[in-house]
Amino acid sequence: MKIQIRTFGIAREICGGASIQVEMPEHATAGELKQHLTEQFPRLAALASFLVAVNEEFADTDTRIQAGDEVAIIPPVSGG
Amino acid sequence: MKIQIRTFGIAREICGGASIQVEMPEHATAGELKQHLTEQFPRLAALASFLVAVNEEFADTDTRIQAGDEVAIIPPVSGG
Amino acid sequence: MDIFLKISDEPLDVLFCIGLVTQPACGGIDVFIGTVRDATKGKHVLRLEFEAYEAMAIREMRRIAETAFEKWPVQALAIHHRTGVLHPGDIAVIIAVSAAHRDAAFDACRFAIDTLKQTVPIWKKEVFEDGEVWVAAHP
Amino acid sequence: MDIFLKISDEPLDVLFCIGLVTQPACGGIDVFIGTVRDATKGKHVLRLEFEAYEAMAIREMRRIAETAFEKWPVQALAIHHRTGVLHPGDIAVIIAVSAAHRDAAFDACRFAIDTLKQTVPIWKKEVFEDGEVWVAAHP
Repeated sequence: MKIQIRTFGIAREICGGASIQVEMPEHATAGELKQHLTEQFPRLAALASFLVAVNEEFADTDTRIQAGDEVAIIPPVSGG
Repeated sequence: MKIQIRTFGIAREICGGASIQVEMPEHATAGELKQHLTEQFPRLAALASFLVAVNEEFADTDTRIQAGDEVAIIPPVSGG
Repeated sequence: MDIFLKISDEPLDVLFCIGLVTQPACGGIDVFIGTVRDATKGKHVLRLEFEAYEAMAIREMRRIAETAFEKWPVQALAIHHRTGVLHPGDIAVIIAVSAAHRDAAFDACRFAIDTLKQTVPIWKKEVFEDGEVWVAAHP
Repeated sequence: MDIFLKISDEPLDVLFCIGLVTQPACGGIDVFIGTVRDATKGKHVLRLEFEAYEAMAIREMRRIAETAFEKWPVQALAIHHRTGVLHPGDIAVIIAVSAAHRDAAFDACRFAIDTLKQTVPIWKKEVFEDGEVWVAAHP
């Protein structure tokens, strides 16, 4: 399935756009997506951390992603 | 010596004026003044506490009072 | 060590206090605003009457500020206290503290209001429909 | 449970936030104001650029506020966060918390800013004369 992923902050710069599309197997987990992203964008691995959000919630490693979900890469936050 | 004493809050009401005069021996201490005041105004003894200030500083029991010092009765504070 | 102290029977100004402590190197400002509640222990409050032993109160406020500067890396501290007759909703006290980092601002602000309530010679009388009481006067 | 949340690229308004949380029964309001420092580790800051994942940031801010209401007897809580380009002295965030008694206001306000900095998807880039850096991005 194709997943549209929003990126923010340094992840937007690393991924080269505010939104990227990746191809993942059906029922892929957030953990598998993170691994895929790290391989495609090795500079993500150098971050202090990065998380995946699914439908505006932080996802656990085993959270399953459905086609059509709102998915985002969340690099270390620094608001305030 | 005559000591002029400023009073505030409930102490002003108990002593019946914003300023009272008491007669004390030379070199009297703040502790002796407190005792004198408590005898003259027994309702002061019913307060949660009261302190004497000499020259705008909280006085210890053995702080000596000189003629001309600025003396005040400080009932429990409740600012803020 | 920028310390701004005031006791006034005019309404207090929050933005003015914040302006006093704002500095280019400050990253966090903590502001405490003490307001007059409309009730105490379920009894409706008509008004509060504050009085201060002003000269001594300013000295004690300065002592609080200087202690805060000794204990925490704060940049500026303002304490403005109101006197006279206040009604529910009015501001009785404003404490504003700036620091490069927020922990110092929070710690110093809380220390300042906690200590002010213990040591600064200011008194308030609560006036209810059926009487009045000097706060904290009796055990 | 009065919660007021905003993410905006317009300047934030401290008095407006205080007004949002002011209630007749409140006796204390704690306000934290996060401002842009003119220097980080000795380097002059030209500007900060904030961006937010807005919908999720509002969700996380609501979670913080709801947790604060569970943990402390607070009356109202406002979190306003700025986005876009900010310069030294500008306000990046305002958190205002009202409560009947001050301890709850202080505790909840500090909890809110501490947690916001850990969980709310907002990012800032510091721009210096000789480069720029996404804050906290790298170990």
